[in-house]
Amino acid sequence: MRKIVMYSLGVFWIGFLCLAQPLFAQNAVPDAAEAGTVAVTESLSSTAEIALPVVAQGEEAAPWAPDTGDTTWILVCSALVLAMTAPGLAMFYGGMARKKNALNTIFMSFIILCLISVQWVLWGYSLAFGPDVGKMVGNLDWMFLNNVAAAGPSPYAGTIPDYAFMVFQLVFAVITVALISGAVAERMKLSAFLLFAVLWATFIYDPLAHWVWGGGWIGDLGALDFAGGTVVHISSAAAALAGAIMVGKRRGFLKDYMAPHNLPLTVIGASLLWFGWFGFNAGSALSAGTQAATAFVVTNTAAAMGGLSWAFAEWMYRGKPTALGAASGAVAGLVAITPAAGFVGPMSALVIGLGAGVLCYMAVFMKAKLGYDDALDVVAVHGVGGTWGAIATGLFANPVFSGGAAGLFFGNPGQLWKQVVAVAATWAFVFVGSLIILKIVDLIVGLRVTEEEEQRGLDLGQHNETAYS
Amino acid sequence: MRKIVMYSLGVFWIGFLCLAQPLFAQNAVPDAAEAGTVAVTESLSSTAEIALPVVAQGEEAAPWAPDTGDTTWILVCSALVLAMTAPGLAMFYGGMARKKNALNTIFMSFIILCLISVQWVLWGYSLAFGPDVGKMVGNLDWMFLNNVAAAGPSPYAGTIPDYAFMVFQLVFAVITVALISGAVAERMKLSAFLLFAVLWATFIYDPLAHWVWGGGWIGDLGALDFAGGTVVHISSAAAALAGAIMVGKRRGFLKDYMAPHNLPLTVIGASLLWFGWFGFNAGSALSAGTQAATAFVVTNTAAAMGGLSWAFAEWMYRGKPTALGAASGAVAGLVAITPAAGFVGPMSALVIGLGAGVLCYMAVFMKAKLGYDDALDVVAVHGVGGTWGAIATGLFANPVFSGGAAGLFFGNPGQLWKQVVAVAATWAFVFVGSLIILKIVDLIVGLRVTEEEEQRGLDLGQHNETAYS
Amino acid sequence: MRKIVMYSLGVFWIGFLCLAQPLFAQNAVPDAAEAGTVAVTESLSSTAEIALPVVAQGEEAAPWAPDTGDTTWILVCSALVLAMTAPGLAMFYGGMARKKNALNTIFMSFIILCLISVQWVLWGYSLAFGPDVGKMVGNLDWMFLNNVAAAGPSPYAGTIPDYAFMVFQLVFAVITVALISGAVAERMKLSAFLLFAVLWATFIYDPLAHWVWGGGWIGDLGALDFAGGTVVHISSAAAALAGAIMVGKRRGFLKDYMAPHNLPLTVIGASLLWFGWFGFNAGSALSAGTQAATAFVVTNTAAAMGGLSWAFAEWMYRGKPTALGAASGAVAGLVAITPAAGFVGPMSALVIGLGAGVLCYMAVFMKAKLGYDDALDVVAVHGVGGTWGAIATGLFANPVFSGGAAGLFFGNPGQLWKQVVAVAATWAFVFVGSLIILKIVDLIVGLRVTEEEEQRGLDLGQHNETAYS
Amino acid sequence: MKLIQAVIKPFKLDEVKEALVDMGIYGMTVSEVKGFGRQKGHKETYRGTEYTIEFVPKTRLDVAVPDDKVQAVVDAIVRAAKTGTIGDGKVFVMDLQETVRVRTGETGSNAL
Amino acid sequence: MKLIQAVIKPFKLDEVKEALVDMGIYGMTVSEVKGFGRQKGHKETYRGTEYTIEFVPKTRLDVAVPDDKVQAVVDAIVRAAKTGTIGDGKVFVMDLQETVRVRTGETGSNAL
Amino acid sequence: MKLIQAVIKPFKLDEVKEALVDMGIYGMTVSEVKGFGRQKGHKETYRGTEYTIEFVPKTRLDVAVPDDKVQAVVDAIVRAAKTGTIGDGKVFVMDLQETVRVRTGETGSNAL
Ligand SMILES: Nc1ncnc2c1ncn2[C@@H]1O[C@H](COP(=O)(O)OP(=O)(O)O)[C@@H](O)[C@H]1O
Ligand SMILES: Nc1ncnc2c1ncn2[C@@H]1O[C@H](COP(=O)(O)OP(=O)(O)O)[C@@H](O)[C@H]1O
Ligand SMILES: Nc1ncnc2c1ncn2[C@@H]1O[C@H](COP(=O)(O)OP(=O)(O)O)[C@@H](O)[C@H]1O
Repeated sequence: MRKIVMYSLGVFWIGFLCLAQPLFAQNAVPDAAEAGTVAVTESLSSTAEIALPVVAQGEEAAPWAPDTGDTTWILVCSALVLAMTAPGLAMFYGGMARKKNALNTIFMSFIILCLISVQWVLWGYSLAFGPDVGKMVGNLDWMFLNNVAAAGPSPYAGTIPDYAFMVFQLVFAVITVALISGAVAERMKLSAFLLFAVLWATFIYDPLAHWVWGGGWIGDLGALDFAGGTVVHISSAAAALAGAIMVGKRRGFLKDYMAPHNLPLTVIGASLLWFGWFGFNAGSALSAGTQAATAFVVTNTAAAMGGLSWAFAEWMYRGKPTALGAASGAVAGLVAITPAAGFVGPMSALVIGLGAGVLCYMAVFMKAKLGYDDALDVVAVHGVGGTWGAIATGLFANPVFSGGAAGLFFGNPGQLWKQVVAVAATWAFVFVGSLIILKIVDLIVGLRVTEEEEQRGLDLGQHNETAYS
Repeated sequence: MRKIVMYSLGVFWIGFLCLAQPLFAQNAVPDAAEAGTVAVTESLSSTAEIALPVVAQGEEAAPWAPDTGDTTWILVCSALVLAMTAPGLAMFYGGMARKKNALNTIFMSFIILCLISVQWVLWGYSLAFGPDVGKMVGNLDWMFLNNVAAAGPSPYAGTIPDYAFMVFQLVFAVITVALISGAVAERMKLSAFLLFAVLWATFIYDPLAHWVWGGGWIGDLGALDFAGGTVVHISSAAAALAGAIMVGKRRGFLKDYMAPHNLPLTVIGASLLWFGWFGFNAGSALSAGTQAATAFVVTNTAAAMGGLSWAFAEWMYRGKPTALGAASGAVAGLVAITPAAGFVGPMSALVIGLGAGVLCYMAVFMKAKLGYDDALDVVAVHGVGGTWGAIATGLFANPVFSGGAAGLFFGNPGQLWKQVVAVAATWAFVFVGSLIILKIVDLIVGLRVTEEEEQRGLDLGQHNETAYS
Repeated sequence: MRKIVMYSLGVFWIGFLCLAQPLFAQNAVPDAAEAGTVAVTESLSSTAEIALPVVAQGEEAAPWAPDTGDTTWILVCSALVLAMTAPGLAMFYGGMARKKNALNTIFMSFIILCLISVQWVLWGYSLAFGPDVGKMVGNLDWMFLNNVAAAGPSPYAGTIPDYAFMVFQLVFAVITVALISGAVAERMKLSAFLLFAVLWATFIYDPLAHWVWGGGWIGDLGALDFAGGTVVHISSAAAALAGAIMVGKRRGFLKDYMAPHNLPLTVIGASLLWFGWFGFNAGSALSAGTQAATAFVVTNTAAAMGGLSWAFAEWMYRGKPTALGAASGAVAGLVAITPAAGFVGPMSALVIGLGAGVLCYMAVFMKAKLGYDDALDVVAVHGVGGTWGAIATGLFANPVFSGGAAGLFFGNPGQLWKQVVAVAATWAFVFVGSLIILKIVDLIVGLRVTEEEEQRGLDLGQHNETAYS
Repeated sequence: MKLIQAVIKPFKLDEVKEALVDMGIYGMTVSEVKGFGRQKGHKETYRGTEYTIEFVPKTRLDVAVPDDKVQAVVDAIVRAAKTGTIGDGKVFVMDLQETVRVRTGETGSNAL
Repeated sequence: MKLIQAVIKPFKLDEVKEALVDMGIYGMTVSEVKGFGRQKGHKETYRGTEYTIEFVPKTRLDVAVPDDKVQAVVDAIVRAAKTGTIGDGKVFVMDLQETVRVRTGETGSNAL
Repeated sequence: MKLIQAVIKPFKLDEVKEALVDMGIYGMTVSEVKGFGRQKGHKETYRGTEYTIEFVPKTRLDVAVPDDKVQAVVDAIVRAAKTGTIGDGKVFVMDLQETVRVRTGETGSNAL
């Protein structure tokens, strides 16, 4: 038995090796072509308004060289955003789980980081950012990173290498999927979540990212989403809602004692999210200039105000502010500022953070009333916070900071409408799409662990491990 | 009741929204003015010796563009310094607290990050770095970040955006206040600490930062403080001493078992402090050049030597080195090198770190002798370490590394005197000022939790939460 | 007694201060010489093929200025790699230890960071990168960082300050030594490990780094090692194997329950290793260009694939994937991609990661069979993973990405042979050298704690502390 | 008076507690223990080494009651703690010679 | 011999221990338990859901003593553990039929 | 029936357990306790303040056995738990009036 498994692993691996050969052979072709000449720029011309201009092809065809400052910036920001998923989100969620499910909850973020990292280089990036098909999705020309120039500039950001842009987008896809795990924590089967993750990334996230940033219809519409309010936060929340409904309530929901097992872990996780979010928002400027600095400042301001406002709301309403509340409020503020980061000033960021803290605090009471069990409050924080942020972008966008785009309060009421359309389309598309995918997954592997396993905890049930010994 | 609170939150929030309107309207005016022309440079001319030259206004008024390398550097350093407070300091302090106070101790760092982030953009930055008033404080011209150019260079560092410099200074203000919480941990009321924090930041930190870096009298005097030995460390320690005295000893001080509840957390926190301190010290070069590299190297060297020297002192004196000792020693080394970072070489850094480890180790015995209860040893580590560092800067400053400034050992005995003046002035001003503020806070809300609450722990008492379930 | 110790500390410290004086006086001389003229470049001419060209000395001797983007990149990468040791490795290892040894295990990484940081600036850097002696080792010209130009470019990387290159190499030396501690954890005496560390760094690591990167014979041979597959990973594993054998098995090995005491800590540590590894691999490009971006991408890809492949191997073979497995697999993938990072494309990285996960998973069963007690599996992960990575570099090196070097699959079978020579030489040299050093240490202080102490745990025995109270 | 010591499955604690409260028993003491019996533990594998956990987490409940209530309390515990599967636990009854309420100094059944 | 089992407030452990040491009792065993009684627990609120913690942390002290010391020890414990507020705890006395000191094999009162 | 309560050194648990299993005892309950006795604790120093830990970690084993096995079980525990050094622990024997197996409701010796 043991031998057989070993052999099969060996064969599968040698098989992949052989299969992979043509891939990197292929890969070599376009890369070997003169760097600096990007074959796909034509098909991307329609996205010109969001893409920075491709560097001018100098006379005498001097080889293109990236801006070292911008390249450093985007690579560092990519690392920061990666750290948001693991350890950031892993700790934030893991601390909120009960002890018997702590490791499984942490594992979810970690394995999603692995899984989507691979999905993205194989086909995800191509679907999201590859040559446009009908404003709906990218085609498969960039599959396996074919036609992505290792030594050339990104068609989306001309001062940095194509690979840097690709990996910066990769970490966004990763965290979006990982966020969903919070809603279905403590009862969903690992196999089901992994299958769901691949399908969801492919059929929901990749097209959605294309709609907004890859040359699709939402970008064309002129809706503003600086760093992913719709693409990342609303979409993960809509999927989370679908997941919470389809997977069902945890045994003992609203009855048993389900307090977070390790709140220090959660607060530290929230701090790391805050830290990484600078990469998320300020990195989305795709260049280390004044817009990055502004995005950095408003990100910090909204996070701080969000933390204060949730904590003070608790203080007024319950008598005492909690650590979990302050941490959640900061995350809510970060979520809300995400779509607005490059477009608004710091005083608007205060209002956005204030609103996020209060609204999301009120939203956590929703689940008890409506009866769905969103275990770690993905809908309340990312759904409500993301929606508020997207709307607020339509209110507060200020040409002084955005370099053009304006919201309602700066004389452009039309923007608000575009924001509402983008928000509504995202909620609808993702919620319905997620339900369908979950139904399919349920039929194939079943969504939920057995009742006995739920009771013993998923750490033992899914992994045969205990978090603490 | 519940409804009322909700309504009042709503109203308060809409109110703020309306109030805030004029703020960002105002905000727009100077920003809209030609970037690159900074109205306030004139009033800052007196600070010219510490400010990098404002970029020359090119012919044909080409719009100013920041150096992408320097901008990346300062933004990354800002994120690093932010991570020092949370999660760094939160973990370092939280692990040293007893289990029943762990979450409250962590919460303090986190909420101070929120609070001072807001205070700084509202008025703190203006008081510290705004146009000088009598060498004592900045005026309120930059309140709400008015007259701070989103798209223009910083008057203090001409190659980076004004907002980048502002946020880099913000994270310094944050950590200074957060440090104080260690002295009063495990017994001070949250409301009292928050009120204290706002007053202290406004009336102590902001003026002090102005004295040293914002064009005030200490900077004029020529005292050297590269990254905040006086402004950050001595000042937080002087406030900590005042706090420990005014708030009083913990029940059972020197009698009960008060061992750190989670030393791994503390060592990890110290490691993150070390990591973030590169932003603190090397970032203070305000540019990614040779001085930043030197500051980086001496920071690492002093931290390492500090860790070794404390651990070896314990080994000699107690028979065994402790993990808490090594971690504390590294922090002591980091504190001591802070004022010297851009001015000394690596061999001097070894001596500075060695001294810091030994002196601070001896200093932790002080509190038992003198009878004040500085719970997490802020005075011993930041006070003694900071004072030693400021003096050492006057001894070891070396023109080869500083590009000019020299200390006693490099032929300039006068520097030592200036350092002593700066140190003494800081201790005196901050200690007395902190006592006054604490007295006021005591009268308004009372400094200390009830004895019963102290016994049950502040996690339950102040937050109704337990760290671990 | 107490007084005496205090006095002796004082004397020792003042003594060092006096001794150190000439050092920084000396130090001043070359630095004061015109920056930009590096006296040692001549003796380094033999390493020209690995060193970037020193910037041209412009007419009119304009003072050399570093590239701000590259400098930022290398300083940030240095901080990232430092964070790999502490907190990264400290947490990864600490979580795997039993509770009674948790703090000691964490302490090892932390104190090694302190110790080797000092060793490196005193003589380590000079031995590794100083002027070549017979292709075997650097001479002592750069001892105490003499002749290392604070204000000039690195002879190894002309766009960044000399100090930046030095400190980037420092953090590599640190982590290599720290890695070894995993094999001897839970039973080796602290004093023995510290003595071993200094000797090993001096007599094994420094020469080895010279062989590969400092102008020595392995570099001359043309073997490829982008970021340290042989220098860091194989070498630490060979030392680990020697250590596990010499120190002997833990009491109760393969009999007692020795489950990791805190797996969340371990997974978080692995995540921080992943985060820091971007600095390790992409930083090794020594410039923020397209090679750095490629190295970043393949690092992430191999880590992700390694995590998946270990987890899936467990799933197939044991029925359930574990969190420890996924974390270990990601680390294995990171190890394997290290020597290849700048030379291969992302599809090859998938294969490398896949192989690493499966091979290292199989390798952890080795120790039970062969009977040595490599407590935290340094040999299985770093030895097997590093060897596989070095071989794989000889298979998959692709001129499209490497800008020249090619492996077997890209038409250069000779490369594979060179890789095998480098691997074999490293294993042999390090294993034998480590045995000798361990024997010497055993004679001087003894390698192992008493049986009683091992039973009570090293936290109490070596530090008189308990991790959790 | 008797001291009733019951070793039960942890997740049954709430039900047992409620059953006792329903009969008017308002005092008890609970501790976390590990049980060894017919019910076997589980196996855990870490990096190729397999461990058998022989001890199962259990909860112990101590209730002191006057003699006339012993049978009823034992029955209530058994009823509430029963799942019918291996590992449901045991109830032990011991003689209690004296009880004192610390707060008031009352002794005997009054102290319960 | 008797086995005295006292459930007390955790922060009183030191005082009780000292009272016993003062009377010449040098052996005891302590465990952490959770008590349920007149003293009520507290409430915790997490994100809008409120939980009642019914169990209060208590400390249990087991002391085996020869018959002639029982009354004095019980009195000492009661005196030291008393705060006069609800939740001060209980002292239970049980008959002990045999005691063995593992190290020497001594039995009876000599083993205490 | 008797209830045997043994306080032993934690690392001896496995040996004691095996000795009991060898004699055909398949049920027991284990808890972590802290002991105070002749064996002294250790000192810890944190940043200059020294603490004495008076309590030593111990393990308590509860085994209920029929009367005829008491002596053999006590002997087995003493033999297996003995190291001959201070702190080896104590074995206490108490009378057990009733035992009930929760799963089946069996009582008396059958329930053991
Ligand atoms: N002889 C005994 N002495 C003390 N505790 C026992 C004894 N036998 C069983 N126990 C306790 O009761 C628990 C349940 O017993 P077990 O044999 O698993 O199931 P069952 O009671 O259903 O036969 C055990 O885990 C153990 O804690
Ligand atoms: N009948 C009982 N059996 C076992 N333990 C009890 C019993 N009654 C009380 N206790 C223990 O004594 C503790 C104190 O009892 P409580 O009723 O709160 O206060 P008081 O003794 O002051 O009336 C409880 O928390 C519980 O641990
Ligand atoms: N009178 C007692 N009552 C309850 N437990 C006791 C008593 N005496 C000793 N113990 C327990 O037995 C353990 C061992 O006792 P100790 O005096 O240290 O060693 P020894 O039994 O070898 O004399 C103690 O740690 C304590 O837990």
